[in-house]
Amino acid sequence: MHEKEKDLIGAFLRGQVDRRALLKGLGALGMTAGSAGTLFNMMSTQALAADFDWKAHSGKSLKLLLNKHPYADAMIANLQTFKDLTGINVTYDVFPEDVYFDKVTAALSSGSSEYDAFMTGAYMTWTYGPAGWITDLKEWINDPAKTNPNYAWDDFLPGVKNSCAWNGRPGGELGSDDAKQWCIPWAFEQNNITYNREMFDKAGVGVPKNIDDMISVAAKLQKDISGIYGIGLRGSRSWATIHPGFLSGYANFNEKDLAVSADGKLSAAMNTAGSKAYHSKFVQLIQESGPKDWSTYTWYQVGTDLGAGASAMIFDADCLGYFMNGGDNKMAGKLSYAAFAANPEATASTPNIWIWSLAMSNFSKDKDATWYFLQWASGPEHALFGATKMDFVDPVRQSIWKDEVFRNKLNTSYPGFVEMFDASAAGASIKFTPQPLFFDVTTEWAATLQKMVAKEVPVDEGLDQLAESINRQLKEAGLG
Amino acid sequence: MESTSTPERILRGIALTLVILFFMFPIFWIFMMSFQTNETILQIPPSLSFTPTLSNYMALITGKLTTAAGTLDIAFMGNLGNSVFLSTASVAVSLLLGVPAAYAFARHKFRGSEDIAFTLLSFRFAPPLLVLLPLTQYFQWLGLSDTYIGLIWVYQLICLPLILWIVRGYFEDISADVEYAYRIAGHSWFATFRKIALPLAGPGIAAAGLLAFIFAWNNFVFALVLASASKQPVTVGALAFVTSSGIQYGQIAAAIVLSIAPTLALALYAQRYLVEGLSLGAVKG
Amino acid sequence: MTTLQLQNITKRYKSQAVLDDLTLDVADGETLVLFGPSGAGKTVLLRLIAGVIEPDAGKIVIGGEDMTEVDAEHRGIGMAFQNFALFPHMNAFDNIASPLEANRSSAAGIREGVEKVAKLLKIDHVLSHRPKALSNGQKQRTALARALAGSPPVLLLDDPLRNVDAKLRFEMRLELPRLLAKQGATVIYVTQDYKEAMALGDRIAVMSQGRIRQIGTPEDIYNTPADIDIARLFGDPTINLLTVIPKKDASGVYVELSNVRVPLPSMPESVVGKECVLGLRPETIVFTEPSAQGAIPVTVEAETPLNEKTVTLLLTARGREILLSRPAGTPGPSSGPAAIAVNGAAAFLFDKESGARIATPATTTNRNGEAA
Amino acid sequence: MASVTTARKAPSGFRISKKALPYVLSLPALLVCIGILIPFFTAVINSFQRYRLSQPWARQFNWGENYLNFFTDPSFWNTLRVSLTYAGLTVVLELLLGLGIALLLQKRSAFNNFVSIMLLMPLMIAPALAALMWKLMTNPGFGILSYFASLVGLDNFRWASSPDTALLTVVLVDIWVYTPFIMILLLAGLRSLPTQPFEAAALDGVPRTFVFFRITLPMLTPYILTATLFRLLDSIQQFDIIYAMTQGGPGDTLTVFQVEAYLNFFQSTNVGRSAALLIILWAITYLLSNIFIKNWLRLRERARGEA
Repeated sequence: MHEKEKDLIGAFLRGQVDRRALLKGLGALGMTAGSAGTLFNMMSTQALAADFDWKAHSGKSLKLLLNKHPYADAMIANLQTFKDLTGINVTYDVFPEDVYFDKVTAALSSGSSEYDAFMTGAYMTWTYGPAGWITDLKEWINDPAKTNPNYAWDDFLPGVKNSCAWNGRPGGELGSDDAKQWCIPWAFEQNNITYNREMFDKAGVGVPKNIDDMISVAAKLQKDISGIYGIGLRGSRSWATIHPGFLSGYANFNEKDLAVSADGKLSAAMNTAGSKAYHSKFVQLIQESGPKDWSTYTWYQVGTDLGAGASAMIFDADCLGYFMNGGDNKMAGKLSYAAFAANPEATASTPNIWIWSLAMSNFSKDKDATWYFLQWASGPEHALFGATKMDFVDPVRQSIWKDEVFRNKLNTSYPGFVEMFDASAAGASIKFTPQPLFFDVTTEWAATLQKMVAKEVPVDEGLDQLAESINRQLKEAGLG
Repeated sequence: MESTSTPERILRGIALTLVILFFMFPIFWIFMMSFQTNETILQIPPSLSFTPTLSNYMALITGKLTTAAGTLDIAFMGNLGNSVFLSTASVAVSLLLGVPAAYAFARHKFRGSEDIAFTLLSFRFAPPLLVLLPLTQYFQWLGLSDTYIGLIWVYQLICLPLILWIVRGYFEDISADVEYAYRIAGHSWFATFRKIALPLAGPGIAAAGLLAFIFAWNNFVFALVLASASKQPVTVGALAFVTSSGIQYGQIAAAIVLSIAPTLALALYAQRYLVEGLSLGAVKG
Repeated sequence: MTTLQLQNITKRYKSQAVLDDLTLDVADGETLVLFGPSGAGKTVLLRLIAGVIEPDAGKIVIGGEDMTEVDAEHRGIGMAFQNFALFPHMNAFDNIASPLEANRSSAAGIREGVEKVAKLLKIDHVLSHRPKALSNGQKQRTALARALAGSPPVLLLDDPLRNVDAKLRFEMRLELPRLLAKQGATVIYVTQDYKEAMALGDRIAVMSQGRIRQIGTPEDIYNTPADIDIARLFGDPTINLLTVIPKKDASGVYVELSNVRVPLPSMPESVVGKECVLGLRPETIVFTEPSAQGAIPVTVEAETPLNEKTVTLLLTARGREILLSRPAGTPGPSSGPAAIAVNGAAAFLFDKESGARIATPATTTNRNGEAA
Repeated sequence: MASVTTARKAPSGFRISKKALPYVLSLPALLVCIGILIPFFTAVINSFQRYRLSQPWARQFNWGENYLNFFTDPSFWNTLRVSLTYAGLTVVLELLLGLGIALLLQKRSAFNNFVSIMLLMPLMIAPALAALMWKLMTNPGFGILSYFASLVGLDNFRWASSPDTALLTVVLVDIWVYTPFIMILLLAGLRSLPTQPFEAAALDGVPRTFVFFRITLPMLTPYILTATLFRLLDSIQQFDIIYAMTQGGPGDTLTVFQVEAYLNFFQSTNVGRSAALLIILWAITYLLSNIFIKNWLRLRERARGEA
C-alpha cells in the first residue's frame, strides 16, 4: 500500500526532504492530514528501527512517575509508538503538580523500586543526585551500543543541557567537564513578559523596557483600566516565587544568590547594594501593581488571572502565557509575548529557566531498558511530535526551533513568541548556584520578600537578616 | 422550652439563620460553581448570572477533562471508588477492633487498662508526618506500599482512637446492672455483649463510625505519600484539576459536590442515630 | 438441695473493706432477709453471690458446689434489681423470656413460661410494651417476673419494693411470701424496711459496715436484739432509750425512773453501777393509775394515730421523751398529767459504751440455736 | 424442690478466663497500632542525627544538637508561638460556637435534626479542598467574600495574603470546617442529659443562666472535654488548611509545626530537623492529652458516682 507515500515520508525522516516539501508532496498524492499522521508514525517507527536494535529489551516492563502536565500528556499520547518500537510495556502514575515533588521525594527517599524514571526539574536533582537517588546518564549517552545514532545529543540547546549537569560540588559550575548528567531536558520555560494586547492598547502603553519602566507601565495599566491589576507575579512562600520573573530580573543586574569562595565555601550574596536596589524596585512593583493577595499567588493564580483578564501582564514563564492564550480562557487570542531585560544597561534578556526533565531512578531494576525509554522520550521524533501536535513549549532541541511548521504555528497563534524566544535564548540558563540547600535558601528568600512587601521589615534590613540566617544554615550544613 | 418568650424565639431564629448562612453559604456557592465554567466563575465582580452547564459533571463522570492545553484523562470516578472503599474498609476494621476494646475498657478495670487505652489514644495525637515518613521505608520493605491493606492499616491511626474513645463513653453510660441482669439470666459474656451492650451503644457506635468515616474520607497526607495513582482517594485525586494550564474550579466544585454526596447520604440515613438516637436518654430511661 | 454458703467473704474497694470476713449459711428453700442501712454491703453481697463481681477472699458454695470461680450464667441464680435493670430495647415479654432463652427452651416453652409467670404477677396485658411504656409497678413486676421465669434454685431480690409506691409495696408485701413459697427457691431478700424484713424473712440477717451483726428469726431479732442499733432499727415507733445506772438491793437489780423503782428481774448483777441504756419498746409501756404501784408520773405532750396504733409522746419529770404505743381505740389520756407503768421484765439493757445488749439468762439459750 | 430441675449448664467448649477476657478484647486493637510504634522510634533516632537526604555522607549522630539549636533559632520559637495561638484560637472559638449551635438545636425536632446534618457538610469536604475553595472565595477579584467585604466598605481586605489577617482567615476556615464536629458531639451530649434536674429547676423557677452554668455546663463537661481533646490535638497539628491556603506565609506568619516539618522534610530534605520538630510537637500533644484524659477520667468517675 501507499508505496509512494512511504518513500516520501522515509525521505523526510532521513532528512532528505524538509517538512513543507513532505506535506506538499503528500497533499499532491491525495493524503488527508489524518492518514498522513498515522503513516508518519508508522514510518518513524520503521525509520528509528532501521539503524539500531530497539527490540533489545522487548518484553520488559517499565513504570514512570509523571506530573500532571501537558508534556506528560503529549508523551502519553505518543506512548504507543514507543511500545510498538521496542516491545517494552510502560505503565505510569500521574500526580497533580501541587503534590508531585513531595510524592517523588517520598518514593525515592524510601528507596522504592517501583518507578524506573520520572519527571523532574533541574533544581530537584541538586537534592536527588547527592542523595544517590538518580543515575548519571552520561554513561548511557556516550555509549553507542546503547544510544541510537539519530539521538543527536548535540541538538539540545547547550544552555539548557548544561543546566541539567552538575558535578555535585556545592557551588560547582553547571555543565562543567566533570559534571554528571543528572537528567535529560524535555522542555523548558523562559521567564519573560506575556501581556494583554487589548489592555496595553487601551492604556496606550508599550511593552516595558526595564524594571523602572515596568513599574510605571504596570501602574498606568492598573490606573487606566478598572477592575484589573498591573502585573501578575508569584508570591507564595516557596522557591517557586523566586525562580521565575524575580530571579530573571535579578540576574539581569548580574546579582547572585550565593557567592562561592576560592576554597569552595558558600555565602549569601543577597545583601549587596545592587541586590538591595533591585529588591526595592521589585517590592515597589508588587506593592503598587501586583495582585492584592500576592503572597498566596502561585503559578495557577498568576495564570488564571491573566487568562481571565484580571491582570494586564505577567513576568513569568513563557509557557504559562502560552497556555492562557488558548482553551476556554476569556483572554484566549489576546495575549502577546516579549523578552524583558530588567537592567537598562543590559543588552539582552537573561531569563532564569525551569527545565522539565527526565531522570532515571537509581533504584530502577533495569536501567538499560529505562534508558531506551528516556532516549525515545527525549529523542528528536517525539520532540517534533510534541512541538507540532501537542503543547510542548519551549522545545529543548535546536532542530525543532528551526522547524517551519512549529515556527508557523507559534507565529499565527502566539504573536511575539518566536521573537521573544530568539531574543533571550542565548542568555537563558539556570541562574541559581547549585547546592543542596537550594530549597532552604529559596523558601526563606520568598518569606523575606513577603515580609518586605507587607512592610513588616525594610528591604535593607530584611536582606541583611536573610543573608545572616542563610550563612548560619550554610555553616550548619558544612557548606559555608 | 415551651415557655420561651417571643423575643427569645426571634433572637434564637436570628442566631440560627446567621449560623446557617455562615456554614451553608460556601456550600451553596460551591454547588453553584459546579454548574459553571471557569469563564463565569472568574468574573469581576462575582455574579450569579450564568447559564448552568453540566459539563463539569460530564467531565468527571466520563473522565475526560478539556483544558486550555487539550484533553486530559482523569480518574475521578476511580478516585471516588477508592475513597469509598478505603473509608468503608478502614471504619469496618476500626469497628471490629475498636468496639470490643472500648467495651473492655468501659466494663473491666484491669491491670494496665488505662495505660493501654491511653496508648491507643496516643496514636491519634502522634503527628501524622512523624510516623508517615519512616513508614514509607518500612512499607517498602514489607511490600505494603501502594496496597489497600497498607493504607487501611495506616488509616487505623485516624479511625481507631476516635471510635475507641467515643464508643467507650457510650458503653460506660449503659447501666452495668442491665448487663449483669442478662448474664445472671444465664447468658455468656459474648451473648450479653451482642444482645445488650451492642444494641444499647448502637447509636453511639453509629455516630462514632460516621465521624471516623468522615475523617478517613478527608485524609490527605497519608493517601498522598503511600498510595499510587491507582489507589488514590478523592482528596488527592481532585488536585488533578489544578492543572498547569489553570485551576479548573468548576470541576473541583463538582468533585466536591460528588464527594460530599456519599457521606451526606450516609449521614442522612444515620440521622436517627446521629442526633436523635445518639442521646442516651433512651438507655437511661 | 440448694443451700447457699458464704465462707469468709472479703471484698475491698480501694483498700476499704465493703465486706469483711463474712460468713453466712442459707438453708434450702429458706427466705433470708438481708437487712441493714444503705452502704452496709448488702447489694455487694448479692452481686458476689450472683457472680458479677468477685470476692477478694472467701468461698461461695451453692448447692454444695464451690461456685467462687464460676461465671454468673452458670450459677443458676435469678435476680431482681432494685433499679429493675430491665433491658430497655426489649419489650416486657422478651425481658421475662431472657432466662428461658438461655435454657434453650423451645419457642412454645418460652411463651408458656413467660405467660405463666406474667399471669401470676398480673402483667400479662403489658407484655408487648417496652420498659419505657411501663408504670413503675409494672416495671417492678416485670423485673420480678424475669427473675422468677427460669425457676432458678436461688433467687436474689435486691430491695425490689424500694422504688414502688406505698400502696403497691403494701400489696406486694402480702403477696410475695405466697409467691416465693410457690417457687420453692432459696431466697435472699435485701431490704431497708424492717416491716418487709419481718413479713418476708424466715430469718433476718442484720448487716452493717460489711458485717453481719445478728442473724435470727424475725421474733429473735425483735425480742432479743444484739445491740442498741438493731433494737432501734426494728420496731415502729422506735424503741425508747434511756440512759440509766442500774442499782441493786435485796430484791434484785433495778433502775430508777423519775425516782420510781423499776425492777429488772432477769438482769445479771454485773451491770450494777455501770452506765447503761435502758430499752423500752413503746408497746410494753402502759398507762396506769397515778396511785398504782410503780407508776411513773409523766405529761402527755402529743398523740398521733398510726394505722392500727395510737402513739403518745410523753415527757418525764426530768424532761426525757418517752413514746407509748397502744392499740387504736383503747382508752388513754390525750393531754395533761398521766402515769405509766413499765414492765421491767420486757426491758432491754444495753452497755452504754459498746452498745451490746446485756444478755439475760432466760434469752441466751434462745439465741444460740440460730440455724436449728 | 422444683429448683433442682433447673439444669445448670456445665461450662463447655472454649472458654476465655475472666481475667484474660479484657486483654483478649483490647489487644488486637493495640497490636494493630503497635506496628506504628516502630516508625515512631525511627523518627526519634532521626531526630538525634544530623541528617539531610541531600548530604548522605554527612549523616551522623549529633545527639541533642537539633534540639539545642531550637533554643537560639527564632523561627522555632515563632513556630511554637504560632501553633499554640492557632490551636488556642480555633479550639476556644469552635467550642463557644459549637456549644451555642448545639443549644440552638437542642430541642428534638425534624427541622433541628435536618439542620444539624446539613451543618455537618463542611466537615465532609476534605480540608485540603475546602481551603482551595476558600482561597477562591477570598480572591480580591473573583472572590465572593471579598466582594461582600467590599460592599461593607472593606475594600482592601486582604484575607490570607496579609500578615495582619492571615491568621484570622485560616482560623475562620478552620472554624468553618471543624465547628460542626464539636457541635454534633455537644448536641449528642446535651440531648443525653437526664431531664429531671431541668424539670425540677423549671418548677422551682430557677433563673435560666443559673441552670445553664450550674447544671447544664457541669453535666456536659465530659462531652466538652472529649470534643476539646480531639479538636485540640488536631488543631495543634493543623496542616491541610494552612498548607493549602498559604504554605505557612505570608512571611513566617503561619509556619506551624507540621507545615514547618513538612517543608523541612520534603523541600529541604532536612530529616533531622524535621523529626526533632515533630518530636517536640508530639511531646506537647502528649502533655496536653495527658492533662485532658486525667480530668476526663475523674469527671466520668464522679458522674458515675453520682448516678
